[in-house]
Amino acid sequence: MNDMIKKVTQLLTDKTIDVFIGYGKGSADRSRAIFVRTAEQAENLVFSANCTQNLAGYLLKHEVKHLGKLGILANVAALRSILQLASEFQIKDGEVLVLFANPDGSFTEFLDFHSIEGYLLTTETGITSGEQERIAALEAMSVSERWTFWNQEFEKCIKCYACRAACPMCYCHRCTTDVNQPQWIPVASHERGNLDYHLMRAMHLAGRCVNCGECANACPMDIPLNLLTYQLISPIKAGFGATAGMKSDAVYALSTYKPDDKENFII
Amino acid sequence: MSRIGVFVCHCGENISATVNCEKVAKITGELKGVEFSTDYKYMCSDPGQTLLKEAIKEHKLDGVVVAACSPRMHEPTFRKACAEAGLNPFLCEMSNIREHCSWVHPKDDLTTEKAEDLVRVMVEKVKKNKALKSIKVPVTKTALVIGGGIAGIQAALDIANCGHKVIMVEKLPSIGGHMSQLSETFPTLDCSQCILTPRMVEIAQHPNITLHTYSEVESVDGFIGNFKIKIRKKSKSLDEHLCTGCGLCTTKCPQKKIPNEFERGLGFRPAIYVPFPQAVPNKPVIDRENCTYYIKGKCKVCEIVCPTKAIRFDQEDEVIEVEAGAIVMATGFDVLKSDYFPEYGFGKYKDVIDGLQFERLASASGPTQGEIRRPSDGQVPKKIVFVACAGSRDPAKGIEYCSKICCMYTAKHAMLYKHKVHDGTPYVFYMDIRAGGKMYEEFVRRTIVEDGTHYVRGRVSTIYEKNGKLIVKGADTLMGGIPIEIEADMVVLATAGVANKGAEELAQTVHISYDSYKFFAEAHPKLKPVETNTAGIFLAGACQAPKDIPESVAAASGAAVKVAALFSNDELTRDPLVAVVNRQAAPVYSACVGCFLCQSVCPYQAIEREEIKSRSGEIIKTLARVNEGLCQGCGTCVALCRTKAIDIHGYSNQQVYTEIMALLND
Amino acid sequence: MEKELKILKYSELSKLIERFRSNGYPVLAPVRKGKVVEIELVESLDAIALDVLLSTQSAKKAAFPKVEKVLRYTLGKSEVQQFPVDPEACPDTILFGVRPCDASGFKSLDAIFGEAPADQFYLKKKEKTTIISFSCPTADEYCFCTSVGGGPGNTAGSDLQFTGISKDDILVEILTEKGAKLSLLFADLLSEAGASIDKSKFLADVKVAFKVDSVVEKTTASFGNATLWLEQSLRCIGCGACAFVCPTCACFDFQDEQNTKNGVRLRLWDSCGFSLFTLHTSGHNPREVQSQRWRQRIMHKFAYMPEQLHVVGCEGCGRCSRACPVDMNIKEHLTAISLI
Amino acid sequence: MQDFEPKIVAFVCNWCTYAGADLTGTSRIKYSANVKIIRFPCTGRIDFMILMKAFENGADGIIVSGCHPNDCHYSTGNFHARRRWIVFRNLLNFTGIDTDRIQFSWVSAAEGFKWADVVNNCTKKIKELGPYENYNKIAVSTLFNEEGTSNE
Repeated sequence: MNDMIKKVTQLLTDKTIDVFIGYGKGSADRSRAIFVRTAEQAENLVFSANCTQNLAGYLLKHEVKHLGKLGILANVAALRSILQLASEFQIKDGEVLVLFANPDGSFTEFLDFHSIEGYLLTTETGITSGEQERIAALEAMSVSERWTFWNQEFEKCIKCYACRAACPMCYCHRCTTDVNQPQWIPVASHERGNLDYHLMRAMHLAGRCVNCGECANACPMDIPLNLLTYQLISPIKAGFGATAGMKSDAVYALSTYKPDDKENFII
Repeated sequence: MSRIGVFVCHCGENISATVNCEKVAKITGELKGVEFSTDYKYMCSDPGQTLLKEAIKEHKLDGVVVAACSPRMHEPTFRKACAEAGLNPFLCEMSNIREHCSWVHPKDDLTTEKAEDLVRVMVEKVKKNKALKSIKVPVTKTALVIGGGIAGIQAALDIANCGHKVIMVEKLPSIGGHMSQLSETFPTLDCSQCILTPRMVEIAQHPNITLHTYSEVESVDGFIGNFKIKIRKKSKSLDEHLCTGCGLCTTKCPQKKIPNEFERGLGFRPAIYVPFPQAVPNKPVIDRENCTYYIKGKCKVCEIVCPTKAIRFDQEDEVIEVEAGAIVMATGFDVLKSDYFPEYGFGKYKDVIDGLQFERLASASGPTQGEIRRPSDGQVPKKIVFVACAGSRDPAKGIEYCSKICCMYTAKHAMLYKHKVHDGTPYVFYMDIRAGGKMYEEFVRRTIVEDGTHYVRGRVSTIYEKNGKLIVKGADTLMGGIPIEIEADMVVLATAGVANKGAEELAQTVHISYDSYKFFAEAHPKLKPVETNTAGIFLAGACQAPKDIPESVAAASGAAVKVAALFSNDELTRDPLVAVVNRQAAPVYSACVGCFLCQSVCPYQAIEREEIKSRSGEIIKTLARVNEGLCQGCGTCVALCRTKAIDIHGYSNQQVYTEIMALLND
Repeated sequence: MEKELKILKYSELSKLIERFRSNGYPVLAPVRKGKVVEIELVESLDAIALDVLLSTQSAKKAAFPKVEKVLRYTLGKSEVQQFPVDPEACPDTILFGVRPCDASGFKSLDAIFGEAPADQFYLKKKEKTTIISFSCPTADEYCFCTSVGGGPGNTAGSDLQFTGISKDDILVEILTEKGAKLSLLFADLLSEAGASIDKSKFLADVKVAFKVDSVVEKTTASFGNATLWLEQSLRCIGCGACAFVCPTCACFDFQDEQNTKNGVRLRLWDSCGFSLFTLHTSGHNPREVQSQRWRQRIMHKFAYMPEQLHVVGCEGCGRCSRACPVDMNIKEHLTAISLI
Repeated sequence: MQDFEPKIVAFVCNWCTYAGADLTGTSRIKYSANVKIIRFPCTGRIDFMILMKAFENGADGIIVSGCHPNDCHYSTGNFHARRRWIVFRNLLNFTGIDTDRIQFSWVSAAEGFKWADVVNNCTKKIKELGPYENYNKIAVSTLFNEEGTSNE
């Protein structure tokens, strides 16, 4: 940890960056994002097993951007978020200094997107086996059982949009939910409004989701929203050869096609 | 509140036989916002249209629904009628109650109810329609023709003769293309040079045509009517104004042993050279890669001998910028590299040549002055084998498609050979003879019957040299596949026609699409064969697919007509049913977040980047913008846009949403 | 009325629910749903989660549901016909097993919705709701009710309050007329309680973190302190989780949902944390950035409400902190403000 | 369920399927009146949300149809649409929405007979499946009842 504090202090002193987004101690057993701008604040940096939040979303937050040149402590999900955001022209190469926390506690500095891309090829980026099992269990159900399952989950939804706010890829200034001519997605948090919202969001993240799980973690009602987008990861990879957040200049899977894309349902 | 008029057509009895038209008019007349509704025997007839126009005026209608036949039939008719009555034509919609209702359902209540549903959908849609104006795009009446082969020449002359300016860009030192290399042309055996060279001269002399040879297109920006093109004029090391084309330099150049590209390596040329005697422009260029001065820093013989002091060793490439309203792609084709076929020994045996080399041998201006002589020892070959489909129709090793021209030129080659070597024996190995074309089949027949060419249906498996002869092994499939072995003096491979080298890069530079073979893609294989998917860019000749001369010329004239039509007005008028990106006041500017995921879905490169800048020039936001000149209105970007920042006129989000609601809520 | 104290056996609790149900009262109570605890209609005691610290959402939905129909209409050829929803058309309901902070949270809502023009949809539902709260035997580090004038045994807002005083016995406090009326349904199950019972012995210990008067004073003075709000809210991501779980947040939105023929007007929860909340049609947003929205949230609860409604808009339940995806801990922030 | 007349809405492209349906008409081939067409310029235009809107406005079945691959008037709109449907169908299936109620097809301007077949087969299938009860329970129209939405 001291290495980290030293490194960040150095970066701040020599003005390489103006602010470093890292983890600090949070309430109870939680960690939280902190925005380090002075050597003194750097002393508050911590890194431990509970530091799992994907901090990349902050890179696009208006007030954070205005603090100056940004540095960030990234986990694998954050690295992928950065590349995906780059492919969508939201972050430019060299704009953000990226420190990566290695599993052994040491830190790697990534100087450009290319080195991030290289690193990601060597590391595990998929969803966990637990998540795979949950998806498999759902897939094993009948269609109407799945309907019931999701209906019960969505019933809990209060449309607080924490999932959207926490998602690094939900950076649109105007979400489809905010469009009212026509009102595609009902504002109301009734069954239809909730179903529409979550289907819409999952579709808009299909091929863009970097499986950081922030949506599900953020949900105060504990809805396993991540499964919706996670479930689409393997068909998109298998069908179109695309995985989100692996290349800074990737073409979005749903913005392109192959003349021989395979399907078995169009007659 | 809307004031919509509903007009239900009986179409004689075509509709009214199964749909109760009076009832449809009555029921839909009760809909909110419907001011007037009626039914009539023939809405498209003169009195029908008059009824429509008068109702618009009398009831001050602000929207019209005509329930009749398919809009694909009469939408223009009724929109025009509305416009004549002073109503914006885009406030008129049609309900298809004939093709989609009366003709496909029996006479019963369900059919009439469906007709009511279809009308209701359009009533609700029309409420969300907007008055639209046609899009006007100014047009620069200059055409850029890329490529100076027969297709480019034809297109350029046709356009220039319509009175428009043409800029022609040719990458080689002379125009003329592959046609200038040919000996005689099928099926009439005209001398290629005789029919081509006058046209080349015409290009050089035409007051409307500016010719840039030894030049390449470096970039293309802009869109239909308004392209901006950068052309790199490679240095010829020559002041073209001073040069008289006397040719003294080319005879004095000490470097004389450079394989001549024009002769397909069957002859030599100096380092300062004119590609062929009839070249246009007939002025030399220095091939810097082979010039002694550029290699060793010493020589300058050409400069010394030049009577007008026109040589410029320090001349640099020049990049010029031109504007054009349309572009014709006429970059032609190439032939498959013969090293594809090691078993045929091309490159290994001097006397295995390709078709274009045979053209040079047969050409009166070629390296042998038109006598057929083997490259190895200059002997006249007495037995010659032509191998058709060398690479074509060969998914395993070559290319899948038929190169189309080889059957004919192989027949021509056999015929020319017989005409020049009376005692010679030509063989042709072929898969099928494809001689579809005016006088083509007759021509092939003549080759076989009159000139006694031996046509063997089968593939050649291998060619090897033995005792100065080329042993050609194959099989005759018409004789039950019996093996055939011919001791030939020379072999000519009809190698496949392929996309020109660099076609892919050029397509990307000019922003047009290309197929998997790298040939440029037409907008529609049947109905838009000379258009590309990029508005304002057209195709001529073999850059699209292998074509023979008549076809290339026809396509070129077709492209020229498209250009001339585009140039027939000062402004281009386009249907306004295009996509548009939402714009708002500062500080939002637009709902667009600039992710540009829409950019790659657009088949027309119509989505551009727009930078919103502060007064001090700092970029505040980068947005997508739809170029109205390019957008064709497919709406794929609209469906993709997450913020719904893109919408499309005529099929807007509001319109389709309301249509669904109206359709399902009766 | 004078508070009455009774004793109820734990073993009789299920009978209570049975009696409520058999007398036609819908019963809303905390129900465990995986990791979250919702307030839902229940049929029996088994369904009720009495051992939880707090429900995830507050109990406000009993009178202020997340989606509420207030008007129906039909679209005729030229006229719109309206069918207003009758605010009275709601059943007498029992809110059972909620915590004192939930019950007292209704004070703020009463004040907000009671202001002229009084909101009948809320008031009628509230009027018809009888609240049986359970005092808190435990608390966690997010709880700070004692700092904002409440406490684990606070009876404000409750009609009846139950406190477990032994393995078998519950101390029942009958606090209001409404409570007394309801208790008649189970009077036979109650026995007299000795005057000597010290309820406080059975309550959680919730430390006072700050002086609420100081927070009110400093908040009121800090409107222009942009740095304060920015520093506190840098990690805030602008979701509405805090507002939607809050027992006192009362902001709402109206939305019409309609097709080409019919429509309804719905009242829905809204949150000042959303950027959309103050977005003008022109594109101008008076609260342009998240720090301003955070300021609004705190100012509303600790400056505007005390000033205008004479009530602090916070019960110290800590739900917002628990629900916050980015660990915005309100107790910590308020403590910091009190120390300015 | 004998007299159940399903509501089926067809979203089709202007250039192929709409024209194909026109040909069905000009050829006087009969098909079921349950299906009603909404015209789009291209299948590429058909937002996935449009399908959700159809179900929630009471559709029992949906047909989505456009040009065969390589036949798109805009050359690639149907290819993009196909990818979209591959993904969306996956998502619908995963969330328990009955994809048997959505028929995707390629119907060219020459396939008048095919259009009639698509419509008739789809209608038959939806009649067998019956009304879309699950979705109907949350349909827009449920709001317009006297009681309507859950006031809880």
